[in-house]
Amino acid sequence: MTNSWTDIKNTDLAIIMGGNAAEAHPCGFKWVTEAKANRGARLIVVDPRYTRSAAVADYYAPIRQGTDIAFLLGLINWLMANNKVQWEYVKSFTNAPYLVQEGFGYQDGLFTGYDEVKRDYDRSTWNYELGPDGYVISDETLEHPRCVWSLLKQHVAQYTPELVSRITGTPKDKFLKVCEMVGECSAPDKTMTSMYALGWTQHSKGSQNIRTMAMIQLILGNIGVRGGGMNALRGHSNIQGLTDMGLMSNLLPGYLTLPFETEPTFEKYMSTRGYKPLRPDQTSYWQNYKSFFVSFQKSMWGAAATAENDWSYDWLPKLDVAYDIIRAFNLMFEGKVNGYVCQGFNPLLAFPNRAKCTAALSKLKFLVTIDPLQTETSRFWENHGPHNDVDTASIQTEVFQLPSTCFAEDDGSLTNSGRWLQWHWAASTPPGEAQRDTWILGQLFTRIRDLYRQEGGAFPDPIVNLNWSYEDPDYPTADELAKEINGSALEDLTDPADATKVTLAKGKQVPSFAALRDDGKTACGCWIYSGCFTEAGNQMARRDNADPDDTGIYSKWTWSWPVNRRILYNRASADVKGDPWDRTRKLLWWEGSKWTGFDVPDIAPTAKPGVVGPFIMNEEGTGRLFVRGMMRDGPFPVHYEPFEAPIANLIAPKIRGNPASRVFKYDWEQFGDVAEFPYVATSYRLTEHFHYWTKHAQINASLQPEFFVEIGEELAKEKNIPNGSWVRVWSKRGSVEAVALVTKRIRPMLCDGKVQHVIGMPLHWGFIGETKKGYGPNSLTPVVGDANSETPEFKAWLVNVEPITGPTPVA
Amino acid sequence: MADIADTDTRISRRFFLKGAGAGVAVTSLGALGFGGIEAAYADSIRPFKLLGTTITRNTCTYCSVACGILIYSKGDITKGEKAEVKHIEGDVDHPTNRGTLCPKGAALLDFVHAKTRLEYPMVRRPGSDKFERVTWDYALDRIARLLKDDRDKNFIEKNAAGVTVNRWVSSGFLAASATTNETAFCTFKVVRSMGMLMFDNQARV
Amino acid sequence: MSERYEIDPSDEVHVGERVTVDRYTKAARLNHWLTAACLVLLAISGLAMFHPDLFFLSALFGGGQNTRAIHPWIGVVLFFSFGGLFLRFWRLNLWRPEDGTWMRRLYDVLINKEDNLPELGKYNAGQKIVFWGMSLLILILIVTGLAIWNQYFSEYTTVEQKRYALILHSAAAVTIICVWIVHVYAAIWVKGTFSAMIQGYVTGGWAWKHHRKWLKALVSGKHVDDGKAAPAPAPAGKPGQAAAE
Amino acid sequence: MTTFEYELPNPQTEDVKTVFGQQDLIRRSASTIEPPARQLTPMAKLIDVSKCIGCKACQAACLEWNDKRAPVGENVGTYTIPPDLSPQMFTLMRFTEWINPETDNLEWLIRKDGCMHCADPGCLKACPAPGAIVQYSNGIVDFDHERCIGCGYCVAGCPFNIPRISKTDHRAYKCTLCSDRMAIGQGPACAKSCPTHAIVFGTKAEMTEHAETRIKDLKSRGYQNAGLYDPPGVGGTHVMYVLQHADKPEIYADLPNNPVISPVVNLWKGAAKYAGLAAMAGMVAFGVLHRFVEGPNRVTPKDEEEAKQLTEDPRS
Repeated sequence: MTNSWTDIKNTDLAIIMGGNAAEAHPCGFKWVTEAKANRGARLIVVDPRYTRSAAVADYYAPIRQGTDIAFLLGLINWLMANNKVQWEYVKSFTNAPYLVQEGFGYQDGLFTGYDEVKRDYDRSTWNYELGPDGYVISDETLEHPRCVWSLLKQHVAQYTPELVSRITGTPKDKFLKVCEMVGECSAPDKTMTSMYALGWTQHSKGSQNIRTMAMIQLILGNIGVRGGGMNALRGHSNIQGLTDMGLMSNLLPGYLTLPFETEPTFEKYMSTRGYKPLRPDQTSYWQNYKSFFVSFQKSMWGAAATAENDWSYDWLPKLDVAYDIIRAFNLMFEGKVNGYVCQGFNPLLAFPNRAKCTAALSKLKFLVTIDPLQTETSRFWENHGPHNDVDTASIQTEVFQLPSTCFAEDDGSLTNSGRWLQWHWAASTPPGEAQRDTWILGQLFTRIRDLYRQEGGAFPDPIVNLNWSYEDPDYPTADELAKEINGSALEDLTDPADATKVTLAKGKQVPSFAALRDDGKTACGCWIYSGCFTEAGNQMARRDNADPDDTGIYSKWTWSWPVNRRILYNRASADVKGDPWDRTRKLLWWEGSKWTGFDVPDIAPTAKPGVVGPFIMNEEGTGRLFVRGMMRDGPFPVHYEPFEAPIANLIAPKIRGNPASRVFKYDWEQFGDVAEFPYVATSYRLTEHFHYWTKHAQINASLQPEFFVEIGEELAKEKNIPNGSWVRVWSKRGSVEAVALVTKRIRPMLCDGKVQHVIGMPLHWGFIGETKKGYGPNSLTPVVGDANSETPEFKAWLVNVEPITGPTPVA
Repeated sequence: MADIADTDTRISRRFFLKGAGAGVAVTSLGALGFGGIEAAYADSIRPFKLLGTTITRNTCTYCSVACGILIYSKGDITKGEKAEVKHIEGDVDHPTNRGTLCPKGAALLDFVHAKTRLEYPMVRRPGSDKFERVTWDYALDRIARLLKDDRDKNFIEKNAAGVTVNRWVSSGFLAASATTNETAFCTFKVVRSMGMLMFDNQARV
Repeated sequence: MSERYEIDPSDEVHVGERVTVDRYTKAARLNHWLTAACLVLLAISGLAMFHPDLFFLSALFGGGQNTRAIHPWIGVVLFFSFGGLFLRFWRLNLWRPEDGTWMRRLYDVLINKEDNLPELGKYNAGQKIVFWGMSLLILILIVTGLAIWNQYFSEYTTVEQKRYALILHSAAAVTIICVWIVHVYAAIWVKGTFSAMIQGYVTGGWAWKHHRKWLKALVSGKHVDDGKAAPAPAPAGKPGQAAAE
Repeated sequence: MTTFEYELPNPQTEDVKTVFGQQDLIRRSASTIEPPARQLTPMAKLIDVSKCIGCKACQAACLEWNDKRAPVGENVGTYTIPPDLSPQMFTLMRFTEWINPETDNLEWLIRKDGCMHCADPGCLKACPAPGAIVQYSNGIVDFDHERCIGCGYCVAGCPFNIPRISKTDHRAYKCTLCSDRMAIGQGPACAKSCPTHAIVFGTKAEMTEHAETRIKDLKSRGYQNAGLYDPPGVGGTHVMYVLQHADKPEIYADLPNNPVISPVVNLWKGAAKYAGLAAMAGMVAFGVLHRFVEGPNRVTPKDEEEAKQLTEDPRS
């Protein structure tokens, strides 16, 4: 989220597309209800299904899953054509005026530089035209044919309401109604908030789905303002935190990136991370990359990381390819993985193509699960009849199931979608011999380290030298770790202007990342979290819920990254001169000599208006309508059909799926087509359950006990499927049996002249827990990820359906 | 840090007295002690079940709205007592959820006390059809050995071109996303120091 | 007598210094008293649930829960028990011409002027009305009772049906209690009646006075034990024998 | 922090004060009671159906707070789960997919069903067990399970079909309006949990006022027939609904249009109760009177003689 849950109360229009906030985030959704009740705000829901969010919406428009980009590009086209643009914002705060270099082009669904064999682009032409001073050339009139605005206008022109309707199945009048409602928010004093979740990410073009709406929000001037923003609802309680902390195959903490093997030296690594400003006097905050990186290396390896050994740069593993979960399970499937540890995760139900997952896990030598609960993954080898039909005896995997504590038995911080780090305290004794994760990891690490110390082995240096100075090495505490994440001075830090003046004594916690150094005098586990546990104490445990002027900021409630800033890009809440766009919703303003307001300024406090652009994490200082070479699949979004789609791509009929998505050969062969699988399926959560967890909780099991699929009345009639009867739904990859819930909430759509029926499949059932045994959508879904993030395409695939007399009896 | 009263400057002490009308003589149940509950209450009103429990502030473990919750336990672990969770309810002082909870949060108690909670380390031997209980020492020693052996055997110090890469890609680690940031950092250090690249969390999905 | 009056084969006149007439077999009496006990228990437990002022009666059953639980079961017993009585007695309770006459002279009945009444068979019209009234009311009570027997049958009726069942059940219960009061009072009023249901026989005079046609039919039908015939292989425990002097 | 309107406090665990109790009863089933010395402010729960997202948090909170667990059943083609109220499930979201004939738009009507806490409670009227159902002057209609005899009369008495009798302990159950929480100055668990504040709790006057603002908002969004459901037929209720289509409550899973205590129940618990006693007493009185006036009917020695003669008649 760029904003926070509580900020949603400030909005004039909430658009829920690619998510179902009422159902998946009811307590956050309350702020939509509040905005409606107190501000007269409106709510739009665009979804293939009439969801619980739609039930309380002012306007609902159906859409065929996987066509959001066409819808949104059509919306941009409409906004541009109807002058629904926040012009001052677009001209000053976005890259609309910048010229793109000659040679860049787009045709028939592809940008310049495409290599069909590699399914990848040479992205060198996707760049600005720079002047001799190294700064980007800009045309403030927005009339230059190669300026971003002109290119965008040209790019979206083909997405007319008629074409949008043909692709998306959204009736034209409904599409236009949404355009009008959204268009009103181009007024500087009107804001729209975009609320999305996995309905956008779980597509082979998930990142571009989000980007397209971000572009709309820039055009409407809705980024950085109260009641605006791009708000990823996010799923798990600390999915934000684990990502911030760099627990991803390609990341280091704080969105530093793991080196590739093409960056063999620290110098080479830093050479592409200079982030030189592209505008005069612009702040480009990533220029501090080296301070963050060196401080991180010091927190990892302490005294062993020195200037001489390039801060132990060699001790970081170097990537050859991305080791995302799709590749990991493909390697496992190919027998190339021996051991796997699942620390509270249930891949058997969470990863696509369950049959492939089972086969992959069966090839492991050992599997370790660390979880408070039994999981299907930890019991993947156990035969549960049709619900897990495996040959137990033939599975040679050694499986460990380690009991960990749950939230009620553990201390620590969790980062919510609004980037608030909230500390919590243990209330209960763990059951049996269950242990906290830090105990389990501490025990495991010290054992491995001792083995390396005793018997040596492959490259022991990074292990035996790992900074592990906890009071009890077998059991690091949450406080110790939190302090380490915040960072501290390893030596006395002095004022750059006066070397005799100590600004921070050795051993003290740094107050923020501004104090971090690239000379090895500071250590910091995760720079963006710096400030969370300072000399003033644990900021994440703060509980002052004061909210001056009723802004919804709550700056003294716990702590948010970065530097307790609650709304990102908040400088953009004021116009070029520094006056708030909307005086009734002030956030930050220029007070003659400095920025002041309700939130921590997202700009140097004394940076004069009109000099420094508000988007200081971008070298341009502006929001990007055109992203240069930073997205694998294009600097502008393009409508691509899902890999399994019921119709051909109307703008580029020859292209299947996202042309830049990586697809493994085995998985490509497992794609089905519309002749065999005529219906489009989608997966989703229900409000009664949380993923595969609450099926273990009796109350939730009683509120939604049994696996079902949702089918519209029209398809049910056509297929002779009475409500509550049993059906079989199958794809190229598997088959499931379910109760059919026949509903008016799913209606067929007309796409390119063909009637499209949607089949909805909730995802909460497995073979362990209090609920009845059932299946997950991953029994059916294809293995292909988003071109940028490799998030699997769970939201749009093809199936067939038939009535059956009842479930296959369990032998 | 466990002393929540210190960090909690605005704990709600409001009572919803309005409902009783003004000037009502109130009876202190605390003064009456537990034996007095029945006497203090009207025959037809059930005893208040949270009397004498310990309140701990926590955060809902499910989604990223991160609702503030209050855990009511019998026993106080900060005093070294054995504590058991009796009830969980939304924290009205939390700015986001204002005391509300969704159906998952409102039923957190059943997650804590789920029949399928794990209590002991278990191992399933190759080909076996059951888990066997083992000690933590056995499990941890064995896992450490398995990981080290695999790393030692398959660690790649240099790639085909002779570039130092120091990576280990024959074992992988999945981190969840309901663990704390502190656990996450601890995990990060352990996993990355071993050179492991096949490392992801739920955010990927 | 042109008309042949039906008699119960087990009824028998015992000749002697003091004539006695067997009126009810031991089985019939047990059957009757079982029914009577049920009816009384039902009335008490039912009244406990009918009117708040009578709720204290539930204490007799060990509280309201027990009262509620046991009442329908007693009702079932009563239903079958009364069914037994019904099978025994229905034939002799069929309406006959003299019953109309009796009814028309009800005032004479009440003022004990029996001379003005026709000769009657085993039962008079009042008894017959009690019999048929009980039969009908018990039928109503069992049907409505099942409808409101939540423990087993709550799913089979709608709430609206339950409401009608409840009021019907209550009304029938009140009525049957009234009928029962008549029945009991009649036995108290007409001296010599109790022995019929206690010892099983009545005196000849009682039979002569109240059910002369019945007595005559027994005599003319040779249902007479004059002490001369060899002891008949009568059912064991035939009360008339033991009581014969 | 600006407090939410009608925000409910956190339960405390020490120094807990009771704010009302037995002394505040205004009705007690099958009993006559002294009017209480004071009148508590009438309280009410307002359920704004237009804000309800059908998340079932109220159901979960209700089960958790009351230490009840509903069985894990089956899906029979509806989101209404469990399929009905039960002795465990005091409240239930009832889902109706309704096509508005005026707009042809689908509306998913989700109504939280449960006890309405009628001012004139039919259950209490029907209850035969003294004190098993009580009504406080703040509007709570509560069941005292210790006194409940499980007869099910409350089921018949209720115009909303709410109470359910347990098959295991044979006692009637329904929403208590969390009387145990309210007794120490808190609000019901469902209202506390409701994520969108579709359920709010406060004085009945406040709730009525709040409903007006909600109705105004709904009318501004095109719901011309939005209105408050506080049916006068049962004297008003302490659980009220804001309905988008208040002119047709029956579309909300058969919410009664004009609920009243059934005339049959009124007859049964009114006239019939007295008439019945009178009839029985009358019968007894008649017997007693007759006994004194006419005396017993005795068999005379003459009758015995007649019988003897008859039996000795040689013709026989």
